[in-house]
Amino acid sequence: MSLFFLITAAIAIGGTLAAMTRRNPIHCILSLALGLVGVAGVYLALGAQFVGFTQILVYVGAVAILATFALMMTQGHIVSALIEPRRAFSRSSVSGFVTAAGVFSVLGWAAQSYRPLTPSTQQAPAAGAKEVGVALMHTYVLPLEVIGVLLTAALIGAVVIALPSEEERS
Amino acid sequence: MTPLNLFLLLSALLFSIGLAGALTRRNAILVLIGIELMLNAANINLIAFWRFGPNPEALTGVMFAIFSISVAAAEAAVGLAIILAVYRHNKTTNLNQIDTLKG
Amino acid sequence: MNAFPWLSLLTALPVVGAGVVLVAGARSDRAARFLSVGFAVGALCIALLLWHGFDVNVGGMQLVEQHAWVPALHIQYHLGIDGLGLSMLLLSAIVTLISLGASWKIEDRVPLYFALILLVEACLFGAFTALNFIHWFTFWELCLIPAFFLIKIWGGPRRTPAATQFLVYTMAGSVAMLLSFLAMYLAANTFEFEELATIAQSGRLLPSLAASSSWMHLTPEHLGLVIFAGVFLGFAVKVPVIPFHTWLPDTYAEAPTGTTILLTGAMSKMGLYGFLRILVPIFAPQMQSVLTPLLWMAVATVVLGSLSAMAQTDLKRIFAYSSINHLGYCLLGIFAAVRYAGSDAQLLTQRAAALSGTMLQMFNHGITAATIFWFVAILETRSGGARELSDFGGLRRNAPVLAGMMGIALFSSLGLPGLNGFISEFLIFKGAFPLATWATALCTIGLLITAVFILNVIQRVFSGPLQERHSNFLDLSGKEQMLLAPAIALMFLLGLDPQILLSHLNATVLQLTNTIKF
Amino acid sequence: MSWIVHNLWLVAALPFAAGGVISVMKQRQRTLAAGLAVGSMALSFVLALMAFVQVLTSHGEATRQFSNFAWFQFGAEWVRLGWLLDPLTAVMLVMVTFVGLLIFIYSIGYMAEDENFKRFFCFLALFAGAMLGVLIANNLLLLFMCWEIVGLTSYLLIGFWYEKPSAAAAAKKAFIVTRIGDLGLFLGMAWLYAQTGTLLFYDAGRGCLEANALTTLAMHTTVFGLTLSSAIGILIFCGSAGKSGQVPLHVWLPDAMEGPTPVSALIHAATMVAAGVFLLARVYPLLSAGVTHGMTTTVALQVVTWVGAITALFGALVAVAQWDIKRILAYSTMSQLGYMMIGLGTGGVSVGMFHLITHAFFKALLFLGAGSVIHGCHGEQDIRFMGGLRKAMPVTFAAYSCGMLALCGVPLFSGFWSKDEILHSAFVWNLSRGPFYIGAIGALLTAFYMTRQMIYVYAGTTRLAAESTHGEHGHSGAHESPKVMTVPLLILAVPAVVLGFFGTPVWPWFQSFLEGDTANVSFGALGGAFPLMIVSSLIVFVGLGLGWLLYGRKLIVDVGALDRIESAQPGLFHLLSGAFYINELYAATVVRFTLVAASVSAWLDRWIFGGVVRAISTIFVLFAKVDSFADTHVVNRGFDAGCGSVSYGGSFLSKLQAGKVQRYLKFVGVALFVAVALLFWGGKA
Repeated sequence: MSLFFLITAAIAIGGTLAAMTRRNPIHCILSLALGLVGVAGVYLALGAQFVGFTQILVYVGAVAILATFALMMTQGHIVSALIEPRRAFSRSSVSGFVTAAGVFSVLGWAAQSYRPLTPSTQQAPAAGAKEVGVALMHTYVLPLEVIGVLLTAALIGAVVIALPSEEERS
Repeated sequence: MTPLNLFLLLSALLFSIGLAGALTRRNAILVLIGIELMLNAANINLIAFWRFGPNPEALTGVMFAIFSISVAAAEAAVGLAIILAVYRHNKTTNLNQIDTLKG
Repeated sequence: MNAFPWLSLLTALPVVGAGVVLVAGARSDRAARFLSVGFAVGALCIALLLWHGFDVNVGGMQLVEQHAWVPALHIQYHLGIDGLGLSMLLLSAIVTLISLGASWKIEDRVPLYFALILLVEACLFGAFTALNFIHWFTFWELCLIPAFFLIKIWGGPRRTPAATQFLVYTMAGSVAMLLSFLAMYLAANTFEFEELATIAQSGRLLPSLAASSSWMHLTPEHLGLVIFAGVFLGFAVKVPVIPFHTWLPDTYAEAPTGTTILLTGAMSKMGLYGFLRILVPIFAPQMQSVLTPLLWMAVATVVLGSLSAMAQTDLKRIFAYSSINHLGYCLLGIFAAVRYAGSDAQLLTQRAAALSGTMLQMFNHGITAATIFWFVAILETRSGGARELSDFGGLRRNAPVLAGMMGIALFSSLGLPGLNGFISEFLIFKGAFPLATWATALCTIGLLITAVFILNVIQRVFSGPLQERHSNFLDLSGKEQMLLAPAIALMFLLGLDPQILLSHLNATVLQLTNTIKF
Repeated sequence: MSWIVHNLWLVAALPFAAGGVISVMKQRQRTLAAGLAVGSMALSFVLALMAFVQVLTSHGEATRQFSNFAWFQFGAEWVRLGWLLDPLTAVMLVMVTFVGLLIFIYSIGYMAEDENFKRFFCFLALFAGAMLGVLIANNLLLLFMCWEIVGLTSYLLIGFWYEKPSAAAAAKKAFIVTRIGDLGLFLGMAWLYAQTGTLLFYDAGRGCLEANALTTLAMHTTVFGLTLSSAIGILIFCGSAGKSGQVPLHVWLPDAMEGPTPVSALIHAATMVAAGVFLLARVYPLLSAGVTHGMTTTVALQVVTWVGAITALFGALVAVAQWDIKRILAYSTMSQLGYMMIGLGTGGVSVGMFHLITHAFFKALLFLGAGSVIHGCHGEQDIRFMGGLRKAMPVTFAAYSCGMLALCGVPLFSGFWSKDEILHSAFVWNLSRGPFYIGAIGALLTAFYMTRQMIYVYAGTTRLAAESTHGEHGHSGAHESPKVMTVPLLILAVPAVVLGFFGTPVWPWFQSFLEGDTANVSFGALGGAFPLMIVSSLIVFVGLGLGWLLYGRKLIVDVGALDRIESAQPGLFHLLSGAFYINELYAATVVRFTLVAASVSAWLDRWIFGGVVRAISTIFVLFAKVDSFADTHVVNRGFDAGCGSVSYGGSFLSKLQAGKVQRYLKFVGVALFVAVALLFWGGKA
């Protein structure tokens, strides 16, 4: 139980909590970026360097920025509109929180009571860029190609969807 | 409490936070972010099980996580694009006012 | 073995016709009518061609086409005709034309109607040529479907229950028959009519039946009877034999008259055809062992059929019962023919007379009944749908030609010498009298009652003072006379020179008389 | 074989062809139609004469010639038809064609005003063809076919005035009643065919009327101890009883007078009704098979004799009390046909046939005379409205008187000789004198009712004008008929008077001709028959005198006056005028029975056969009902509740489907919660 883990876990929890509770969406996104960095730290703590850095690259570097842009492109010009009204105890948010708490209770219960059948005795294996690269180019070459296609399709799809339609342009 | 349990617990917490956000926020972008969080929590599980699992040499969990992240990225891109389109149509991203899925 | 597939061609032609009529008739009803008549005439031409090319000296099957269909179950595509099949083909072709003629005035969904009629014709051709049970049964059942829709869509006010009754009743009979044939298949491992007949005549059918389906510890004889009863039921409903006839009056009365023509002219012959093609060669011993009830049924069919006809007031119902009555004579002929075993010359002669008469009667009744219903259709359209006897009276004044021509058809049905009905009835009675004396004597009551109700129809419709509302009743137009004349001429032709038909039937009759062995 | 035997079929075919051609002609081609019919009949007459000469000039075996041909086959056998020329055929041919020709000519005048003139001649020609077919047939089947067509044309002609409901009903009745008899004939034919294997009468030793077949038939006995030949003979007699109006199948004949009078003359007096007698004469070898030297008779012949006797008496009795001029003649015809049957049964073919021939001429004459009277009285048929016609219609009166005297059997007239011969053979019949006494009474009655009719119609003054409202045409008084009608009457009067001389006991030419012998004049024969002749003459004169006594002494003046018998014996008179209420009896029994049977059958159909089907379907419906009950109250309770909750749940769920994405997500969350909880604790347990 390393200190590193504790710190990163705390950052992740704190960041995400803030991301989900702040009323200003800009703040939310920034907090999210922080929380995701924490998650990346957790990956590192688990010995999955490549995944950790990918996490930072993809989420912090891309998704968070993307979200920001989206936010600004939608309601960026009316700052007040961005601020959600304070209504912490409205019926739907209470039920949302209760659901989430329920889910957490069962998941947490499950997580803490899990006992692996064969306790791991090995050292953490290396999962650096080299190992991952070799695996990607050998065992997982087909999924890689597929995911490449998927990403391309997503890219094109996103562009197409986001494009203004004919009448809007004219 | 083995380390694995701790990671799982963390994952469960992050998942629940993401879920709570996705359930309570009104802004579509934030809901999307909540969902991304839930995906991240799942990824933590994948990595943790890889790390403490019986056969870590196979890199299965890592690979799964990588692909998951890729898919999540794609999803985020498309999702945000959809939000843009919806906004352009409805002039709002408030989910309370968007109910075209009504059955 | 497989020469040019005339029979397949004949069966396929109306199917193609139905398709063409549906497609091409979508634009114009007129086109649908003429196209369907064109295809029916084509079928008739092929039938006449077959008639011409038929070798009258061969008793067995001709123009055989045989291909494996489902080899694992010994199901074959097996076609062929003998004299009986040939005469039925010709009859179906003629009756279809009459039916089309009588349906000319149908206005609702014309292409569909005419296409369905052609489909019925195709099924009839199929059923009258098939020599494998499954193949035959397919057409036998398939026939019901277009008929059902014809009744259901174009029928009278009570068409829905009538159509349902028709379908369910005949289906029930068919199911019994199917079960029986499955049992025989288990025993004999074949669905071929000819093979089954050979096996049955050599006496091997019952033992193998008992071996293959020992049901409820029945003796082979009883088991044979049960199997026979199943097949009998299927045909008895179709003919129909009293008391399995209750579907018929409602159906005939409610069906559009063109369809009634098909039902009585051709489809009722399927049942009798089954009697001759299947029951007599395969089940003669079983028939003989229950002959007394069977003869009673024949007598009941003849006598009660005619008496019930007398009690009716609706023209279509009268002739529906009259059909029952006339087909009853065929039953009498068939049952009498299987009464005695043996093959001495005297017996063979009587049997041949009864069976010749039966086959001739099938053909004659088809022509006559179809023509009569055609006239009923004419009366119906001219009087605005009236069919009750009391709706008419004195029509002869306005429509002497109609009265004359319909009179000829009616007298043909009555069995007047010189017209077609007489010879067949005479042959049946001639053959049946020495074989089943009392039943035949009782059946003469039917001849009398038939005269009573037919004369009653003539009197009520054509004689007496002309009713006010028919003062504008039109006589047959020249065109109608031209159309009806061939049917009337056929009645005279067959009445004066039955040898035309009998020459083609004779070899078949001879063969059939020799197959009745025990 | 001579030309005429080969082409005998032409005799029948010519009128048939004429009828066929006329049937497709236009309604207004009246002259052509009549010309065709008369022409064909004339040709047939010539052919018949040729045939007659042929028979007359041949001897022995050659008097019977036939020509057979194959018609159709069944199994290994062929049905063969043929025609036959023998003395019986020849004499009948001549009679039918001659009488027919005269009646055809007469009809031209009688039907002149009818709008369906053409159709009348079409039917007449068809009838003549069929009747001649009956005569020439050498096959019972062919005979039966023509016989039926005769019945059909009779039906058509009786119902010729189809707009009169009574005519249509009478036509139907005639057809049906004769058909009842025909069914017996039909069965007899089937039986004969089955027994002998042929229906050809003569076929060079193989025919069914030839020795081989007859010996077999006479040897075997069947039900009631009848020989086969008798049983078949009786069945065949059923047919002839129907056609010849014998009791109990006579009811159609009086009603048949609804037809035009020439029809009555041709069909219901001269030819068709005689066909029954002819048929018996034709199959006489069968009827008498087994008779040895005339010592015994057969059952069939006894039946024929007794039925004939009853009919003879019945017809004569009923004729006494009729008012309709044609009905009197109709019952008279019945009665005379009964005589023929007696003659046939007791004395053989020649006796019956002789009366048939003489009767044909004088009865045709009487009917045509009656037709002339009706024509002259503008359609009036009731003799009470006639009277005094002797002066108005002298020609008719003269001819009619000849016929009347012949019918009564006044000595030297043709009827005398033939009737006397019947009475003679009945007298010497060895089984019973019954038929003779009946015949004698009948003869008395015949003379009586004919006198009554003559006096009513011709004597006194006319009562036609007295009832001017009745005369439909509005003419006053009667008038003589045109030449086209009276000439045939006069022609017919000749044979009515003289024909009898061809068959007197002194010179029995006719009888020998029929039997193929040559006749010799022998006055010795007269000695045996003479006493009986005296007796029968006396009987006739008593009858005539009785008639004159009752009706002639004091002439009838008043139209409404009661008949003399009616005033004396009203009950008897009504019984007779109602024809012993046989019609009513039949209506109450046979007809009612048939109608009841029909409704029973319809009832059976509806309630028993249909009922079984309905019961079966009801059982299924019942099962369905039970099932549905269980459904409603057991399953459905739950099911309804289930349905309710489903529908509630549906509405609930549809509320959930509010289009709010987050709400959906919330469900997923809850579902996750539940699933994990279940998985977890479920796995634990």
